[in-house]
Amino acid sequence: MLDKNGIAKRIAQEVRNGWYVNLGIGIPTLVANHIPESIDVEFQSENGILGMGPFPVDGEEDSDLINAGKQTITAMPGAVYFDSATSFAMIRGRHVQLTVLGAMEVSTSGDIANWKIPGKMVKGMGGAMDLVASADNIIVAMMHTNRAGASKLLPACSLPLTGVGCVKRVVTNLAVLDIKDGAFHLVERAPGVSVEEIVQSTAGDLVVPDEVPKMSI
Amino acid sequence: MLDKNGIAKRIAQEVRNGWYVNLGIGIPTLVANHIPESIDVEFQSENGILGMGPFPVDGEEDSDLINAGKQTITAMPGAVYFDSATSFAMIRGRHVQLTVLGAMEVSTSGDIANWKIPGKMVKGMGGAMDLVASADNIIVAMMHTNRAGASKLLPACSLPLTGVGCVKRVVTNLAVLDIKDGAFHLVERAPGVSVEEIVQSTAGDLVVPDEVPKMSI
Amino acid sequence: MAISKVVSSAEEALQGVESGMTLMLGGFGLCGIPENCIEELVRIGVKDLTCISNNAGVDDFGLGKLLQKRQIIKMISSYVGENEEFERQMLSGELEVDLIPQGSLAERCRAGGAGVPAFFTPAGYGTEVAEGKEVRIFDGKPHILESALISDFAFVKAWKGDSAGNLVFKATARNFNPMMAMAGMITVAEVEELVPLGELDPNTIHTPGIFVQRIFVGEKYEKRIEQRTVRHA
Amino acid sequence: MAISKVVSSAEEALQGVESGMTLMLGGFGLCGIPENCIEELVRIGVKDLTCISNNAGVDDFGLGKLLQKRQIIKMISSYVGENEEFERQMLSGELEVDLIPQGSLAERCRAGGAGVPAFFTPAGYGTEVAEGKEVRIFDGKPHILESALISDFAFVKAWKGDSAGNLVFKATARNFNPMMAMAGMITVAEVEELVPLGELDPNTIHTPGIFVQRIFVGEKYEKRIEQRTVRHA
Repeated sequence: MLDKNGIAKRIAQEVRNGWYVNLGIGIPTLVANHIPESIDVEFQSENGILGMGPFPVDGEEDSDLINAGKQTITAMPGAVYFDSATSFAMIRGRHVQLTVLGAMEVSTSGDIANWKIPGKMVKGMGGAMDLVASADNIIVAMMHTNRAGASKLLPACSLPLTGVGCVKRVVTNLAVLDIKDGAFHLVERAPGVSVEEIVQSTAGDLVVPDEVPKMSI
Repeated sequence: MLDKNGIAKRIAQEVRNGWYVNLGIGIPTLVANHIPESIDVEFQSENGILGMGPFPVDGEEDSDLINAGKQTITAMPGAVYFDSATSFAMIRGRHVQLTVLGAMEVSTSGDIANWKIPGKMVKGMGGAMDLVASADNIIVAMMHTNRAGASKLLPACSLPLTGVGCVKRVVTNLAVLDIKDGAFHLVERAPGVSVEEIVQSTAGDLVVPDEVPKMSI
Repeated sequence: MAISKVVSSAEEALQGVESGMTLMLGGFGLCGIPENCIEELVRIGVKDLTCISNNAGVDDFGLGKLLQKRQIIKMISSYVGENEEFERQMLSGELEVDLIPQGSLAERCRAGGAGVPAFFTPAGYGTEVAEGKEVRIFDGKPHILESALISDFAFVKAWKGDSAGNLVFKATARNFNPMMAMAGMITVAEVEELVPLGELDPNTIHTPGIFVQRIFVGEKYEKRIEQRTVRHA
Repeated sequence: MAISKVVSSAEEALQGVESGMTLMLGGFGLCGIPENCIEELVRIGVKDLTCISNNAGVDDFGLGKLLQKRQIIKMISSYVGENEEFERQMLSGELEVDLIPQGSLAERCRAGGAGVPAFFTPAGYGTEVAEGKEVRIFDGKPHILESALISDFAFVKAWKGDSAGNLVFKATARNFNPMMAMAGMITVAEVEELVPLGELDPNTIHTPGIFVQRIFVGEKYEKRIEQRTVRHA
C-alpha cells in the first residue's frame, strides 16, 4: 500500500518531457518532488505563475509570490507571471498538458466530485471546475477509500459534481486505474496489495485483466 | 464653407477634458492638431497605443511604432502599448469617450456607411464596425456632398452599412447636425453658408430651428 | 498632456461609494488585495455591499474586516474558506454567496470590461453551476453560457503606477486586478509607489490608464502571508 | 528546468507545414510581421493556404509575397488594401476573402486560444457581417454571436524571446501577435534577439512560453515602413 508520497511518486511517472503541469492542493503538490532530473516540465499555478519553483528558504518569503494554495513559493529561471484571465486561458485553451487533483469521489463514467459536501460548510470550487472541464489529461490522486472505509470509486458520484466524464486515470494508495467504457480498468496494483483487496475496495464496475502488474516505484 | 481643417477645428471643440479619443483616417486625424492646450486628452489608435503623439521628425521614424493608418508616429509621456484584443476591449467596453470617423453616407436613423462600394474593390472595414457599434459618442466628419454633388446625408443609406443607429452628430463643410427622432437637426451653419444651401444639400429630413447660429471657429 | 487620475487619499478615492453598491476587489487570498481601500470601506461604513472577489479574506484581514462589520450582503467568489465569521453569516442566512468557477469569474470580469456581454465555457457543465444556464455543444463538447460582470466601483492594488493611471503589478499579486480594473464603472487603483509620468516603460505596463479613474498611494501595506511555507535548505 | 523551444532556423521551425493548412500571421500592416517565416513559406512553396492576418501585405512585401506566388486561396482579414495583386486575384475569383471587423478578429483569435468557442459582440450588427449569425439582445442592445478562430500554425514575430518561448514585443509591433500565439496548434515565434533564460523579467513578459512551441532568431529584418510620415520640426 502506498502513502501519499508513494501516490505522488507513481503519478510523477506519468509526466512527459516538455509538459506543462497543474498540480492541485494536497497529494498532487507532492508530485513536483518526484519528477526525474532528466525531464523538463513547468508547473503552472492558476493564480498566475508558470515556472513555479520550490518553497523559499526561511527568510526569503515574498508575500507577492504565492501558489494557488496561498503558500509562499519561488520562481524558476524562465518563469512568467500573468493575470487570472490569461491563466485560465491557458487552462481552458488546453495549453496545460496535465492536471493532477484530488477527489472525494470518482465514477465509472469519469465524473468527479471534489468541492462540496451537502450540509457542511462550502468553501467553493476555486479553479477545479475549469481545470477538469478543459484538461485533456486529468489524473486523480486520492485514497482508495474514505475515512469510514467506503470506496471512493463509485458507479455514480453521490456528491455534487465538479465535472462530468473528464477523469481518465486514477492513482490511489492501492492501484492505478483507467476509466473507459463505463468501468474502472485495473492497470497496476500497489506493492503489497492484492487484486482481491482492490476489488473489495472498488464499488464501481471494475475490469481486472488476467495479469495485473505491480507498480515499479 | 469649411475646408477639411475647418471641420477638424470645429470637431475639436466637442472634445472634453479627460477624454480618450479615437480618430479615424483622413479629416478625423486632423482633429488632434486643434485640441486646446488647456485640455488633457489621450489619443488611442486601435493598432495598440494610448497616448499617441505627433508624427516623428525626419530621421526618427520607428518602424515598430505606427498608427492605425500605418503612419509613423511618436508616443507621449505616459503612453502605453497593448495588443489588439486589449485595444478593442477598450473600444467595445466603452472606455473610449469619443470616436471621430469619416463616412460615405449617414442616414436620419443614425446609420453609417463607410467601408464598401459594391462593384469596387473592397478593402475591408478595419476597426470601423467595432468603433461605431460600441462608442457612446460618435461624430462623423465628412463633406456634406460627394464629388458628384449628391447629398451624403440621406433618408436611408444606399451603401452597405458599417453600423446601425449609432451616429449622433455630423460635422460637415456646411454644418453641424444632430441625429435624433429619425431626422437631422441643424445645430450650426458654417461661416458663409446659408440655411438654404444646407437644406438644398441635405437629402434626409432636416429639422431647422428658427435660429441657426453660425459656428465660432 | 496625459490625463491625471491622482487623488490624495483613500478617502478622496472612495468618494461616491454608497451602500447597496456592487464592488469588485482584486487579489487572490491576501495577495494583491487593496488593503487601503478596504480600510476606508470599513471606516465609511457603507452597508449592503455586493462584493465580487475571488476570496473573502480571513477573519481579521482583507474582506474579513468588512464581514466582521456586517457590511456585505452578498459575495461573488470562487473560494471562501479560511474565515469563521464568513461561515457563521453564510449558515445563518445573513450572507448570500454566489460561487463561480475561478476561470469563469476571471473571464466574466474581463468580458464586462471588454464589452462582451456573454461567452461560452466548458467549466461547470453538468454541475450545479450550470443550473438555469444555456447549454450548447461546440466541437462535440457541451459548454454553458456565462454573462459578463461589471461593478459600480472596482478596487485594485498595484505595485507601481503613474498619474495617467498606468499600472504595473508584481509577481502573483497581479491575479484578478487587471480584469477588475477593466470592469469597474469607476476603478480606483491603490499603489505602493507612484512614479513620475514617463518613467514606466510603455512596453511593460499591465493595466493601461484608460481603465483607471482614480489612483493614490496606499498609506501602509501589511501584505500578510496566509500560508507561510518554507523549505529546509 | 524550463522547457526549451529553440530551433536553429526558419526551415526547422516550419517543419510540418503543409499545403491546405490554415495559418495565422501576426502583424498590423507591415509592422510586427513574421518576415522570416513568410520567406520560408515562399521557399517551401506550400499552396492552398488559408491565411488569417489583419492585413495582406503590399505587392512585394509581407503576405504579398505569398500572393504573388499564388500560395493563398483564402484570406481572413479586416483590411486588405494597398495590394494590386490581391485585388486582381480577388476580382478574378482565384482568392476567397473573408472580411471581419478588426476587434472581432482579435477577440476571435484570443477566444480560440482561451478555449472560449463563441462570444457575443455588438460589432457588425445590422451589417452584412451579421448575415447568418445569431442575434441576441443584451441590455437593450443587439449583439451577434462570433466563433473562435484557431490555426494549424501561428507565426508571430517578437522583439526578444528566451528558450522557454517567453516573448516580449516592441511598441505597436505587438498588435495581433499575442492572440495568434495563443490560437495556433503549433506556434512559431521568430525573434530579433534570443536572450539567456532568466534574463527577461517575469513581470514584463507579454506572451508566456506555454503558447509557443518553437522559437528561432530571424536571419534578417527589413521592417519596411508602409507610410513614412514626418513632421517638420
